[in-house]
Amino acid sequence: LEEPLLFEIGHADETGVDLPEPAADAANRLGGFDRDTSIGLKGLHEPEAVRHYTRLSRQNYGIDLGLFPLGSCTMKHNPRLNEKVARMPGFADLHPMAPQSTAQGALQVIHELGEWLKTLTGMPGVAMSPKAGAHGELCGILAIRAALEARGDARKVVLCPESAHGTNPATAAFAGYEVEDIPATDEGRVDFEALKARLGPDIAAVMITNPNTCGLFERDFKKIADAVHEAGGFVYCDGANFNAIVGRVRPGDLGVDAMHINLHKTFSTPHGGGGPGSGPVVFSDALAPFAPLPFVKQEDDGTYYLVEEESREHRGPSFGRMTAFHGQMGMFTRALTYMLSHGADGLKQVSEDAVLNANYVLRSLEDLLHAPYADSGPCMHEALFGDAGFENGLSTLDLAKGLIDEGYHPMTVYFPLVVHGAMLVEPTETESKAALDQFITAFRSVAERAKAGDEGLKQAPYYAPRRRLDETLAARKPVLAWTEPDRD
Amino acid sequence: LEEPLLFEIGHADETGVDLPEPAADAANRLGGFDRDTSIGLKGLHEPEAVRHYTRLSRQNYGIDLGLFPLGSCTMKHNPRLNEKVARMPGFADLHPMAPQSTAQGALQVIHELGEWLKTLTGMPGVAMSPKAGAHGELCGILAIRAALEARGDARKVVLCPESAHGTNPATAAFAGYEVEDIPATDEGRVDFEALKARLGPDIAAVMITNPNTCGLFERDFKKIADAVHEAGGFVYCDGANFNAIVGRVRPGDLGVDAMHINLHKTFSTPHGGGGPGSGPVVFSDALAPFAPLPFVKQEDDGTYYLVEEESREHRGPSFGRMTAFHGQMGMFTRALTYMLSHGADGLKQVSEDAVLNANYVLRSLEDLLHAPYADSGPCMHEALFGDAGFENGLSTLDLAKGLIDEGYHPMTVYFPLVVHGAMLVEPTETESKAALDQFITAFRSVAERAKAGDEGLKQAPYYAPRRRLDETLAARKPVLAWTEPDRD
Amino acid sequence: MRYLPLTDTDRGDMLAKIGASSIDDLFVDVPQEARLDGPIHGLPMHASEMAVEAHMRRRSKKNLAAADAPFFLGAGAYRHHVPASVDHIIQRGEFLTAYTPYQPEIAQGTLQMLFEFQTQVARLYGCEVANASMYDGSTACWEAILMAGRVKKRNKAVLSGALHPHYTEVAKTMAKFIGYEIADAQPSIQPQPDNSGLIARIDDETSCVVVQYPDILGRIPDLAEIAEAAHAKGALLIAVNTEPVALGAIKSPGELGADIVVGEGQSIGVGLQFGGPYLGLFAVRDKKLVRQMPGRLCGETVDAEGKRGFVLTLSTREQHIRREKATSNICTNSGLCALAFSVHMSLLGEKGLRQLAAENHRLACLTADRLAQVPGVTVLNDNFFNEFAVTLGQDARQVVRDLAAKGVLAGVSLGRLYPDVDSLSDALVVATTETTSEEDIEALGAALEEALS
Amino acid sequence: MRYLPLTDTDRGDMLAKIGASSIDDLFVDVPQEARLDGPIHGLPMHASEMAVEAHMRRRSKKNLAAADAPFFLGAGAYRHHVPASVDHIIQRGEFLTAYTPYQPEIAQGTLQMLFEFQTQVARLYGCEVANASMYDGSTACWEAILMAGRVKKRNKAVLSGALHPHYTEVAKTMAKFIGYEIADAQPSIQPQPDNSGLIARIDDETSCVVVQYPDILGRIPDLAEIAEAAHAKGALLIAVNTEPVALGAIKSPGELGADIVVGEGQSIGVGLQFGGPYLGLFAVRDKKLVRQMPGRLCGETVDAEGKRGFVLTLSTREQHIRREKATSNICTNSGLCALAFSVHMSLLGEKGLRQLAAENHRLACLTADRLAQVPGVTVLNDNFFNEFAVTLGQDARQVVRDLAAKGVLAGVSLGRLYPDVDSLSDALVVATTETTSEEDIEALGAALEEALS
Repeated sequence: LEEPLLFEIGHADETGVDLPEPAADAANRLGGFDRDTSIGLKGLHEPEAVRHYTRLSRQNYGIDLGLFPLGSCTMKHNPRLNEKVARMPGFADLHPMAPQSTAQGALQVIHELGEWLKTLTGMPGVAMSPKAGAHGELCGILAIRAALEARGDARKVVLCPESAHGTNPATAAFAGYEVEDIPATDEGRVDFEALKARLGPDIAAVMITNPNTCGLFERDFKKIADAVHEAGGFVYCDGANFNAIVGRVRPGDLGVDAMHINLHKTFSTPHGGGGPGSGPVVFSDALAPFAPLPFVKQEDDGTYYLVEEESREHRGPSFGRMTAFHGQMGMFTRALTYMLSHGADGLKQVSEDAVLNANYVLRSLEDLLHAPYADSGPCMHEALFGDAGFENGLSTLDLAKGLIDEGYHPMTVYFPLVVHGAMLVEPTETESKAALDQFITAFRSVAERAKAGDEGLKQAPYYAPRRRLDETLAARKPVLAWTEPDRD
Repeated sequence: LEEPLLFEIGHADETGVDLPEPAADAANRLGGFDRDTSIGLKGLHEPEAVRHYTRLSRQNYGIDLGLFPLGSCTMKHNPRLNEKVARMPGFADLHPMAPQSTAQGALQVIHELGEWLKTLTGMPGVAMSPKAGAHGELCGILAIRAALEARGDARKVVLCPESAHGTNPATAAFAGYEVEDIPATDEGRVDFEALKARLGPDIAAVMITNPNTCGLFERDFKKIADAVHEAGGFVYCDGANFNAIVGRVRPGDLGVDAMHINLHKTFSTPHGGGGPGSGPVVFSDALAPFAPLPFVKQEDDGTYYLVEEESREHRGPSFGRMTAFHGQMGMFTRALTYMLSHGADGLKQVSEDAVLNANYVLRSLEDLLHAPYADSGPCMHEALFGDAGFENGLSTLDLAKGLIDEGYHPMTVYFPLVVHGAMLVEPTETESKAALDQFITAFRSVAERAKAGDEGLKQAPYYAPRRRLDETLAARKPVLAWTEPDRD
Repeated sequence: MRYLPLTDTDRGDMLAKIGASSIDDLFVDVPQEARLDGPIHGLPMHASEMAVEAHMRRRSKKNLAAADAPFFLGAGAYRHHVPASVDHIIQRGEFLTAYTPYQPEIAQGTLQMLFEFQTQVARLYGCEVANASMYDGSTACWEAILMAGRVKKRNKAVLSGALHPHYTEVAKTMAKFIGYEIADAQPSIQPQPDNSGLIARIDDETSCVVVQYPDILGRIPDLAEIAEAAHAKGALLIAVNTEPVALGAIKSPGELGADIVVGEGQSIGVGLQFGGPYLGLFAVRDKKLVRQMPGRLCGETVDAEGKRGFVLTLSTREQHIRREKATSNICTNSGLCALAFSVHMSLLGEKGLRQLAAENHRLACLTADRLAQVPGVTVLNDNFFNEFAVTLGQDARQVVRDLAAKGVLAGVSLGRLYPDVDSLSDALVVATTETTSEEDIEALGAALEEALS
Repeated sequence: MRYLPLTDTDRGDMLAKIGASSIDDLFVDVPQEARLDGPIHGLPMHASEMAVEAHMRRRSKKNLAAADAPFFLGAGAYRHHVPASVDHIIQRGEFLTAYTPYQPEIAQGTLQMLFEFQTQVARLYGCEVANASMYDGSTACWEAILMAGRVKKRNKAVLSGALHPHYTEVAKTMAKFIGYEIADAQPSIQPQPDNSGLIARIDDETSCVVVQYPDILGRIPDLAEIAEAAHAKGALLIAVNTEPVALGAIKSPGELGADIVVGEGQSIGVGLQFGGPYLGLFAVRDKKLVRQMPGRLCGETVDAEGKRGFVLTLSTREQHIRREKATSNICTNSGLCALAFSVHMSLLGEKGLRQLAAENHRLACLTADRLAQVPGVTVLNDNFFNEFAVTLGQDARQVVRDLAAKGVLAGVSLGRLYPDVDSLSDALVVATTETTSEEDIEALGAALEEALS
């Protein structure tokens, strides 16, 4: 059964909530702005709504259904305890401007999570308010810019590797910087010598992802950081892949000045079909004073205090506010729950198992698929392959769609850009060996078809709720909202 | 992907909970009964468990996915507020033997629900402890037996119509009665004259479902009740179909002495794949004193008091205890929530819409399918059809399986026994007209195939998680538990 | 009204299709005097979700939730920590809103789960076959007694005095109407269960002996000895287990010779819920008895393409086929509770159940030691799992009430369970689980010291 | 460890397959001095679910939940009743654990929902196109200012003084690094918003005028007047709405001439959550502006068999394609919150939203009337929806704290929002919703009477 749109099944004058009918003649104080036209919304009764959304949900794939090997996205299991905790009334039913005396437990959670992040990263400062990873990147770059401006240093360029997430250059541009590429070596890492040669008084910062998007640890990271610092710049580490090293390596020991942490990647808050994320940023001593408002301080008497704009005496040289209120509290409670569950020993096991699983996938497929950096050392949390050897014009996209027919969500495709037809596979630590073996078998079968030039793959998927969708049509003639069909 | 058994994927020495390892040498006080053999259980880590059960769930059909027209089962929408309320800590985390001073709210809910049931049925007494409909039937019959014995009357026979639910005769037998059939008229109702002729000093009770399982209201119910009373017997009404008349007709006005109410049918508590149910019983004045222990009384000071065995002074001639503790509290909270949501006006609308929907189905199919009682007046909450006119040996079962391929759960089949190839369709009031129209179209299409003798139907379903299952094999060589496969 | 999707326009169109002029026309078969004109008098009208939720929340707040007090109640219902994922799964609409799996092609989720559940229960109890659950432990116990009568063609059940008194009451209530003799007894307040007394009551008319394991006072009876005696008289041994967690620490009833094992499964996954819905467990040691079992059974088979699948089977025992000749009148089982049990048990696994049992026992030992230090308190048991009896030297019911007023939920008094038996009135049954903290234990000890001083 | 399915045996087998002798071998590229030997010092070890839940529950209990007090806080975040079915649906694993729908064939659930969401938001705001959500209202507001700059090629935004101060702060923080001029102002404590003052500040350099509707003091500004003035200067009008429920009662910004409408969607479905995650709404009146919009867009298309389907589209605006030339650096949206919004809005429908709005307004009128009776209190507003400002004649921050200590959550003081502005220090913003009871109103009135006497 196909599921119609809610606007096709909803009722213009029915509702799924029971509220009193407004008194028709009640005086109002709307100042004459009373709405006098239809909004055009449709209503569903509860049975209709539950069924509509339940049916829609079944057209989705999620971690709960199977392995979800999207590289760089870290689709790990989302523990259900996290969901339960986030719904405790003291967290869920608390207003952001509640008097601070009535929100001590919430402020404590923010503080406690910040302390965990600082300890896990070995960094002295933290900003909790960024709403997502890209917002965290912006937070880090703005802190760098504020620190540079505070010393009167008007540097204009940020360096990013070609393999960077698109958010890195976009963020730098959003913060008013020019962006230049850093070249990579043949083995998939930043070219230290080339980078060093580019350093100079115009370089505000370098943004490096570590482990990088080829799934490799940047061996020279500390040397790079030292060189950047030497040249008066700052080191931004994209922490999207922190899950590969959490509990085993502290970025602070590598010379990082700022790093965002995706709570929805490393710390298991749900992805929810594209958000919400949460992107706290840890800072070095040099940047910590410039962290954004608001932030939580613990007072000497043990109480917690939210430093907002008002607190001129406390705020210091903060670069200002990035968002209303104080950050993604609903994600903080989930992430802290996850951290407490794993503890220091568990988080170490998390990164070890994530890396082990990825290497297992790498070594189970490298005989069949081109693995450009297979000789560059062990991979970290994700394994990278290219499309070399595919016959008959079959592409990475075809392989991905073929995997759908095997019952899997595909890996990340065509990223990073440095590898032709890239396929980035991140199994995460929450997959069992049995699940990996089953996935590898399926993957091999589809890869063999791609190498054999099986034309059938070009039309895959066959067994999904939809066949391939016409993205060109969608972009050429955008239909972005439902409209009433024309009457005959 | 096929989902293996948990015993095939689970781990003998891993667990999905984190508990302390027991100290190996701890002294214990188990008296030498320490377990020294393996239990044979398997454990799943949380990600494995969530995925296992999520995948299993997707092989099920539920009301949330579509119309579920099982006649006599009343598969109506299960409101989500009910689930939320049942999980409030004061209900969910309360011990049944909690001191009564610490459980006043719970006792009040039991009392309040009982008052609703009494008012809705127009009956003066209620027993809340029966665990399900069949248990409620037993409660009613035992009360009748206790009342008869109290007056020294050793009647031995209970009369049931042929169209009765199987539980009726089974219950009467379980309570030590002989069971005799009551014949039906051609129009599908109890034959009053025949019944009256059979009444006499050996008849303890008649058990009549009203509306009956042919979906018809027993017009003569009051006359029957008067005649039974005249003859010194009691009238048990099977309340499984109370949803057809709730809020519009009070069984107490029809002369009923006892009637159970399926909270999971009329009052929307979830069916849960086969339970738990809940079967409170309402009583006439004649039977109320014999109701089972325990029950809740409200004291003059407004407090609530649970009358258990201890309360010799209060218990009166109660026939005794039917279950440990006090009944299906988790279903009481849900049912009361539902009743409060609908109120007196909403419940009346419930029965009206249930009857309207069933008549709409009846009149939309009667031209195509044999509807044996189509001329017996309007149906109530369910519409009954027979298999007359199917060609090529096609059966009701084939039609049912064909409906599966159309995306529906089939109706009840081969019940009641009085109609050949019976198909009992109960749409319930929580289906929209659009949903009914879609269902009717699908039903007509399959019915037309059955009448045309389409052999393809014999192998249906084709598009379900499983094709037809071999029930004979299952019964002939029962495999009722998993065992380790033999090693080669 | 939020749960009723028909609009007034729909209603009009449908009446037209039906050929009725009004809804009243559809109720024409109801005698006029029984038809009500308007909504039933004396009940409120419909209310918003917000209003109903507030109403029920007020009721809920008038109860003292176990989490909010030092808590030591057991006696047939135990408070255990249930992982959050259990509740997540039982709220999947496909489980929550499914019916009994009569159409197996689209009910494999429920069926496979039931098959796994049966396997878990059978193994836990040391049996070959378990059914797909019953209402609760007390009704499962009565069904077992009935079954023993069918198997042995005898009509007398001998009940241990240390069987949960509610279970005894249920059996007596049901038996009296069908002429089944229930030979019950009162519990002996002794460190060990009175096995010899029980054995002496078995005779050649006895269909079954019913023994709780561990018993109502938390003592662990020697089932093997009783099994031998029962079998010698041609009777079955029915073991009753109200705390399945115990079987992570002690031998299974099956391996000790019990023929039928029934239990209350509430401890695993289901929660307290003020007494219901709970989960009746029912297993037989020897699968030859399966055709006399009550309740639903799920069995393995294959589909038309040869794929493994599951169906309800052996339904010729059941009421919808056999009517008055059925083995039981049961129609529903406790499916959703069985799912909760099975999910929780899957998360525990063998290792987790054993750890859980060890932790329960450890805390019970700590509690017994602490209470033994309270002047006036005597710990009765020689052995126990997570529950034991103490005597207080005064009316335990009143002590429980007094402690409740101070926010301590001290246990279940035997005076509440056995109101007629004065000799039991100073005894209290105290249970601990993994949810009991050492602070709770100290709070109980201190409160008892104050109350008894 | 309960979330880690590998067993030690698995780990050994996998290392063997990899050809590594230990896990350490896989971390060989990490410089030795950065590798830690054991677990990170200073953090606890892993803990059971029960222990973690207890830890977090203790934290939760240290907060005063809104349900447990008379509650009148608003100022950009509103407490509404959310139907239970909303939370049920967002917990469906297929929604909860899905990723951004980059593989549309197996993500139609999320995509169709987003398409429906876009339609709902566009209609609510009187616009042609809405995007698939942003982080929150404040960041959506800044994205709108940036967009206006792209559209108009101007770099000066004129902000109403009655824009939420957090939103103003965000714009100022972001703007200062890229040389975008933000002309802000302070709110006028007057019964009506200062439209003429705002209009006077618009000049030929102005890319956009940003006006909150209703504003931070709950007043409803005449957007049409401002739109006309802005358009006359070649500037766009950006309307900011922090209470979407208001639009069930008052005209939409789009029909009054706003070019971009942004909002905070938290009121519908999402809940308070101490400030996040929330839901940024973003719509443009004229679809010709769509290619300058930030954020994700979901569009309708067909699949290879001609069936209707949905995809993310126009992604050439986005960072993963355009990198430093993207319209925004945003990567995630607020998908799960958008789902909650869309489900709740579907349940409301046109009728429910209007009833909800009417009920909110009714209670706000009652509250204003009650507070007007309190000696010392002056109700400022001539008009309002569900929120209005009062002056207390003394420091409102302190009054709020004093009332909190008595368990009454009285509102948001302007002193907290505008710490620098002494002239605002005696003002308080009071919000009511359908969750406000008449007892709550009386409790607030009485508490204020006591505090101000």
